[in-house]
Amino acid sequence: MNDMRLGDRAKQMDDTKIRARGVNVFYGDNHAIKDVDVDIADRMVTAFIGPSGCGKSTFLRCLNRMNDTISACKITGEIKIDDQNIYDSRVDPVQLRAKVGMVFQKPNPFPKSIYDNVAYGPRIHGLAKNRKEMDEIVERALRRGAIWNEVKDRLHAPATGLSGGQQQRICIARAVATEPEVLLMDEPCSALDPIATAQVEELIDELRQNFSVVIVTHSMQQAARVSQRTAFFHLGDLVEYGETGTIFTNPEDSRTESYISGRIG
Amino acid sequence: MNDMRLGDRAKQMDDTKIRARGVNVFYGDNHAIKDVDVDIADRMVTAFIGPSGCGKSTFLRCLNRMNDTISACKITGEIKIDDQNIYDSRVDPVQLRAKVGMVFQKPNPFPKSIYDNVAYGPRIHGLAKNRKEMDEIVERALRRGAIWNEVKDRLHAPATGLSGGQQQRICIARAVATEPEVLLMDEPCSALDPIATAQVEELIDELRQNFSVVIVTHSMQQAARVSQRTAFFHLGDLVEYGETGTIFTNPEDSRTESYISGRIG
Amino acid sequence: QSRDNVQIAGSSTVLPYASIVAEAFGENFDFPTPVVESGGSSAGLARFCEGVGENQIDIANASRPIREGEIETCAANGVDEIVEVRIGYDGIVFASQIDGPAFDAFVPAQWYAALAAEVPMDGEMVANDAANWNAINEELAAWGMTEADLPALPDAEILAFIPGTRHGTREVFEENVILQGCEDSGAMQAMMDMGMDEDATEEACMSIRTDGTSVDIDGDYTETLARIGSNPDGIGVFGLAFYENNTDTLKVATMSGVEPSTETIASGDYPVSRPLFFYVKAAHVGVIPGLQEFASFFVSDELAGTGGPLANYGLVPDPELAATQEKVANMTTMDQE
Amino acid sequence: MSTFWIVLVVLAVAALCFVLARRRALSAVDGDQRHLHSRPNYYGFSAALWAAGPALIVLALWLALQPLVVDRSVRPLVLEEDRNAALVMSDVTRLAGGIDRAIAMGGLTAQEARGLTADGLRDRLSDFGTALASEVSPGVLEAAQRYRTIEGRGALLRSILTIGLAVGLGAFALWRVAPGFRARTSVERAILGALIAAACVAIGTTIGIVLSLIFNTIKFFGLYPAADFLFGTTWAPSFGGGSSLGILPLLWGTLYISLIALLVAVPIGLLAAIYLSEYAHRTVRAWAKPMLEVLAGIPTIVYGLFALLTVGPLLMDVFGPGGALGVRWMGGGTSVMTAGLVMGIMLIPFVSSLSDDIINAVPQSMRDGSLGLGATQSETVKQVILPAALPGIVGAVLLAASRAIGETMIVVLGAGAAARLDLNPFEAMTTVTAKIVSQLTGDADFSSPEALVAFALGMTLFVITLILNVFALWIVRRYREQYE
Amino acid sequence: MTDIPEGGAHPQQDGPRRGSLFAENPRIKARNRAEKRFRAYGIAAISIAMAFLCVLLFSIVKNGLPAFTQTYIQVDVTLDQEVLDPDATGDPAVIAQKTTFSYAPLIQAALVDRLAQSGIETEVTPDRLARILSSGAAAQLRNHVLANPEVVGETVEFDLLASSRVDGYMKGRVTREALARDPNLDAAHLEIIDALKAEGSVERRFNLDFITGTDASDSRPEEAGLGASVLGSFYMMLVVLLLALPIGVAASIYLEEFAPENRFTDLIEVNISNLAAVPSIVFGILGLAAFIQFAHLPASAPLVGGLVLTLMTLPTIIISTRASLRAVPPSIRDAALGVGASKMQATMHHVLPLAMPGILTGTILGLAQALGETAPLLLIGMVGFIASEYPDSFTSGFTDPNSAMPAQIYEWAKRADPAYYERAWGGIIVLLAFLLLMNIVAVLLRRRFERRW
Ligand SMILES: Nc1ncnc2c1ncn2[C@@H]1O[C@H](COP(=O)(O)OP(=O)(O)OP(=O)(O)O)[C@@H](O)[C@H]1O
Ligand SMILES: Nc1ncnc2c1ncn2[C@@H]1O[C@H](COP(=O)(O)OP(=O)(O)OP(=O)(O)O)[C@@H](O)[C@H]1O
Ligand SMILES: [Mg+2]
Ligand SMILES: [Mg+2]
Ligand SMILES: O=P([O-])([O-])[O-]
Repeated sequence: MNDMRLGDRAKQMDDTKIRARGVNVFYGDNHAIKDVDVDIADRMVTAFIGPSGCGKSTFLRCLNRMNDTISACKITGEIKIDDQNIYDSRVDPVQLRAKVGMVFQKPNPFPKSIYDNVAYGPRIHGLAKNRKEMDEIVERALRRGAIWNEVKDRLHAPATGLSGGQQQRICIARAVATEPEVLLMDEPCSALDPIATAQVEELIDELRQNFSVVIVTHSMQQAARVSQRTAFFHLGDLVEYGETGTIFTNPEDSRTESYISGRIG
Repeated sequence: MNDMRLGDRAKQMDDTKIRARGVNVFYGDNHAIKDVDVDIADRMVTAFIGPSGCGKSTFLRCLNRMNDTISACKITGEIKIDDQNIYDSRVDPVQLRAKVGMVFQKPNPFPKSIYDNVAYGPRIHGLAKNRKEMDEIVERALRRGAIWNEVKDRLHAPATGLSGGQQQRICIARAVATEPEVLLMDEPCSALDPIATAQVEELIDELRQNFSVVIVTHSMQQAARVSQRTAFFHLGDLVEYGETGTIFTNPEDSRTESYISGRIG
Repeated sequence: QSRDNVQIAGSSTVLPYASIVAEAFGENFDFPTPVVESGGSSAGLARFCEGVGENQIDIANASRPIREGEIETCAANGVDEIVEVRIGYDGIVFASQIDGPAFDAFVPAQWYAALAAEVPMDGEMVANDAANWNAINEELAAWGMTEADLPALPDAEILAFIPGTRHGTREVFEENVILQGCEDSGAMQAMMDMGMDEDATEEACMSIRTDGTSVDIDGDYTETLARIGSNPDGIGVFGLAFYENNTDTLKVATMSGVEPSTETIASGDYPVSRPLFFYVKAAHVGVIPGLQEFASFFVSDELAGTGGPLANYGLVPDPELAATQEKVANMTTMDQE
Repeated sequence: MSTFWIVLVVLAVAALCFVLARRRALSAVDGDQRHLHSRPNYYGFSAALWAAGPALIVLALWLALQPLVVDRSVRPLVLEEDRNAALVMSDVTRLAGGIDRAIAMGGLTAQEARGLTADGLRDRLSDFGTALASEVSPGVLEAAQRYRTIEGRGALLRSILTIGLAVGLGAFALWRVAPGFRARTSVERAILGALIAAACVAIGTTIGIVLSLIFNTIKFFGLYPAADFLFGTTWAPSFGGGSSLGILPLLWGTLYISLIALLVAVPIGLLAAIYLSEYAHRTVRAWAKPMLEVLAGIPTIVYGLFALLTVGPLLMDVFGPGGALGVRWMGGGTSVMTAGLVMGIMLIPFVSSLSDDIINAVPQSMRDGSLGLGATQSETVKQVILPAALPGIVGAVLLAASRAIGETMIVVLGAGAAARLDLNPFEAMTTVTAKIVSQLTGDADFSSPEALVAFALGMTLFVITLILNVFALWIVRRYREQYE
Repeated sequence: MTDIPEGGAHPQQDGPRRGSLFAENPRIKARNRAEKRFRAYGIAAISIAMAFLCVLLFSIVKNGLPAFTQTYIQVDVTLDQEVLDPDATGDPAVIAQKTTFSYAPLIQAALVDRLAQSGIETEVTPDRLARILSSGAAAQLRNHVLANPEVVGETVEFDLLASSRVDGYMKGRVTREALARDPNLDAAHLEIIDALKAEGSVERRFNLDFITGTDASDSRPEEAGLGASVLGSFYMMLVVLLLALPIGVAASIYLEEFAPENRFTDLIEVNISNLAAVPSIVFGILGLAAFIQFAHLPASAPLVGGLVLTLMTLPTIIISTRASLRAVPPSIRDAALGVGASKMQATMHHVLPLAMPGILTGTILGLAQALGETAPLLLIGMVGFIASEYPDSFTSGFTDPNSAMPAQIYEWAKRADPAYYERAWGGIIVLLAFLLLMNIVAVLLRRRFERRW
């Protein structure tokens, strides 16, 4: 399977979905992202790796302007999606976020029923014409989130009463339910067992057919498995960015190399 | 390193720290833990593995009566720590929890400074005589939590402004700061990079010298690396429990086997 | 910690007078200034009748005489020696906005015709539909009064602000104005002729329309004043003292040709007034320091007499003040009278 | 020793016990806190509680009971007096107090005080600021002397007992201090007891209210048929008797006015809260919120005048005869609408401030979750934040509703005094509360039904709101159970 | 893999979210319009509330500001020995026997002299001349003489308060026409005032006594001040704060954090929400019965007032405290319990601080309500003519008869003389200033405790 994916890579290098140039992020005095340039390709999976606290989540949140909600956070530089600067004043962050979906690092289900959690996005975007269509969308999303079997009997139970991993999958299902063009996933499998992880990776692979996916992960194996491109962050710097294969087998920067080789298991 | 640990195993099988018998847990109608018997040995690391939603967290929370806080949660059966039934009415859950520390699945730092987060436990338990001693305790705990270097310059910044992995390590530091006899860790490394993970595993190994540690993990490798005993849960049942080596190499139950072999990477 | 001041509670109508006296008492005597609470005649008497003792009030002010049932309750609680002191009269006047319609003179019959709920008409009781004051005289003429006896009324909608049913003034208004007017106008006779008995007649006479032409005021005269301020056609019922303090915004009407003033009321010429009282717990005299002195001071000529501060403020002095003074001096209780 | 000093001494003993117990606990483990069951301060607090708690309770009980005991032993002395015993007793206490004051001011020695005679005593004491209403009779003087003796003895005994208790129990608590002693548990148990006691204040208040209303209510129902009161549709009290005292028009008025007030306060308050917590800049919020709270602090009489002088005429200009709309819905400035609008304004901060706090407490991750799905801020607010904050908001609205039911002045001035069953919101109506006040402070005979009805009104309103609250609790429970 | 549906990709949606970020599709447009509308509602709500506040504050200030100034008339009064101390004893006790009535002629004589001196002609008869002065002038003189017995026989210059009508004239409230039918003052009096004013003996100046003074009777509005009742309110608020806040918070903590779910808890809960709906006057009935008649506490005392208001305020504080305790996420409690904190410690150390904003809001609202409440005070004897003296000491302030600001304002608003109406509004200004002062601590504290997590 892996091989097949590797085979795909070459032919899809062409079109850039997101182009970031000179992005700096500050939390007050804390310079969290330092002058990052990156091109994220369409119909590909890009993995962000790097030690904890290096700025992966921060950069990810820049891509759909979720950082707007943190008052201490200041961003400079330019991020273009489909050649449109998302920090342009004419851009409506709402529209942007509809296009660029996100799964957060800490599972944050709404204190509503499982069904309502998933149906929330489709509802506000008007994706379902009627109740039946909505049921279908919810079921499909939950299946894609690899959680349908576990919750199908209690769709109307509160999502906050689920286990950690279940909540995480609900959040994934919630994000894919709105069919975003770009999906940002911040450690989507951190609380998942191997089987569920495999299913989510399957999902990512499926999504890649049409969309672009950015995934933050601490698992080198996972990065190697699912991504075509990998970016390595270190202390706010984008140290190295390139084809996943190259990064893992033949890193240019010594920091990348030591991070990768310091890996365990 | 691993080998040395393997060598230790045999001679420490003797004393039991926690003895659970016929434990059942219900969330309302949901039977989350089904008649579980388990002995957790002193000075050893026990790993709980199993698919997401199988009841690992639930059972872990039984061990220090954190389930008391969920009103819907009902527990039957007997859990003894050092031969004292912790559900006995004479047992003070507070004292119990001081003895049995816990790291939660979702990082939950207090909305206070990093320092105060870690100092809180030692403060209420009176572990420090003076300010200086407290500083030492905090530093030591943060070092053990593998986060000292990252936060030493901003000890008085709010802990909620940290990255996900940093928060998780703060929570680990907070738990070890009180020097519990048993430490329950619910996926402590889920948001950590490999290096931090290694440091935490180091810590677990260190703790094992004196205390007993129970760890929930989704990483088979991690379970194999750090634990001496492993318990496999499935749909609320404790399917198999035994020496980690045996479980991973020679599982008795077919479910265990298929879970282990279904592993990826 | 024993109480050393006189404690008074009761009518808000009497309160201004009581507080003028209390203030002067505090200034001129070594005793502390008495505390005068308001809260209404009924509440004051209720507390008065709670019993005797240090934690009970000494004096109750009332804008009406104490009732039989209240005396009984008092007695049941051990308050059996009560001195009733009439301090004077409260004149009740009819006033309107100073630059409003020319409400200068009334007779009771006009008020009856304007405010009665139902009036006799061709041997039947019909709802009163009078809407304008200038139609009243015609109607009265139709009932047999000579129009020449009736003062002219302006062309203005009927809108009267009268005391609500909680006020003792309402009772006086109903009896001295409405009932009187009912009789004067011949309506009473007409009702009797219809075969109604005396009680029913009286009740019919005194029931006041509720269709918005007559507005009950449960608050104080300041509220009536405010109502008149925003309704130029309105006419309201006030106390004399209140009116005298607000001549800049109000003009008063004569009743049956008599202009209300302390003199005309004291002489009995002006028909609408009510007596004001305070009640002393005789048992407390000799126990509560200053009680006797206060009571005497209240009714002294210097205060309650003609030209005294109370009269200046609008109290109509009691023509029989001397008798009252003697009664207070001897603390003659009600059952000794 | 005066009560003040006793309390001070007891507190000092408690403080001492605190220090000693703390030290003792620490020294028992050679200064290593880790071997203590609880932190050293808890040992201190527990000893201090033992020292001060019972002593102060005993002191309070003593202070409450001593007057009764003294009264019982002095009263026989004054029974010969040809006056009401309660009054003579107050004469006695006043005289005793006067003598004490004279001694305190140096005008009398204790010796002299014992040998006082009744003659001229009134003048003598008046020099020391004690006014007596009449000359002192020997019987009263004797009683006063007895009173002073007993009081003095009582005070001495009281001091000894209280302080002794403090010292004794404090010592006991100190003796109990040992590393294994569960000091924290015992302190926390005491705190929990205090918390429960605090919660019981509500029950005490309810009992108090019922007791203070019930007797007069019963008396009222003895004079006026309960059925006519509860189901009567006219309210027309009259002094001459024959009043109709039906509560229905008043209840209707209460309901109607409260409803309009809530229709004003809830949307405005809630939207304001949402705007402040979700949209407004920090500084705007920091200023606007306390400003809105000023609305809750303006005395209700001002609102009443505002209704009477400004809002009423304004509404008349619109809905009255010859008004802007050309409708003749409104007859006078006072109406349900006038009072409701103004009351609504007063209630705005009750809804806005509380809701703002609750909305602000919804975790940020909820907002992130919704915004991350491409929801607009208003969608986030309406579909995620408000549902999450709902329990608190409901509390705020209920609080506002409660205040609306209990409000008086605005109704008196703004709604008129007429009790009426009518649907037109531009008609004058009145509420139960307004009538309670007016009947209670009116001129009617206080033992007549017209005055006593105030108590019955209070009681009925109390029972009705109680039923509504039980019902609300039941609904909330059901809803919650279904959800879980 | 089991969960992934067989059918492969979902039919591709060229749905609402495709396309340029700059071009808004109809649905987004509609949603953004809804967003704008919602925002506008919010602004409108705030504006409406603020507008009301401004109107109210404006009318309060406009009506009340004149109360802070007062007219004084300078007169030289000869303290005639013949009248005050005929036997020239110089004994204060003898002088004290002369009541204020003896001083009235002195004032009258002084005014006649004053007019003669300045050559002012008037048709006002000498006995009506003193009506330009407050009827308290005699008391002012007498107090001065009692304090300085040696001045008897001398001529002393006094700043005497003008009567309320004269004061009203100076403030433009009273006109000559209006006096035509006023028995208290004639237009001719005003001529005198104009003449004296020209000479500088009549002056309108800031009146501190309004803020610090005590109540006066109906016949001398010019003397009335709010001071004693400010003190009364202060004592009551002290009692309320010291009782209602701890009891309220304690009760809420118990109910929200510790109470088991049982009948007893339900009972308390229902009781509390029911008490919130009890009309304040009923609390007055309770206060009269429980504190005065049963517990024999003194009537008209701020202590009793404070107790009654405490009971009245409790539900407000409890309801808001509970709501904000409930809003603290359970993970915080878990975190504290997990390191071995007791439930009590978790509550006190973590939950309570996080709930603080709501608690403070409840306190602000509760105290504001308590500060402005009159009805219950009516029944426990704090409304009327009460606060004519200051308490002697700090502790006696709790038990000495006193009124409270709202009660005093309510009382003034009812009095007949329009000068009292002005004072009522002035009193409201003082009350609001008091409220702001009281709230400022709470508001600042609340701002400190506010945080999002
Ligand atoms: N608070 C709760 N209320 C109701 N049901 C719950 C609650 N918490 C957990 N459950 C249910 O109990 C079961 C076991 O949950 P638990 O959290 O123990 O799983 P877990 O093994 O820790 O899974 P994960 O690896 O995903 O964390 C799940 O089915 C879950 O939905
Ligand atoms: N809200 C915030 N306020 C202040 N500083 C923050 C905030 N969020 C993150 N930071 C800081 O910014 C840096 C980058 O954080 P970020 O969350 O992007 O890390 P990360 O790479 O996602 O780490 P992890 O793998 O642990 O999630 C860290 O140093 C962190 O402490
Ligand atoms: Mg992160
Ligand atoms: Mg779990
Ligand atoms: O207060 P009153 O009893 O006089 O109406």
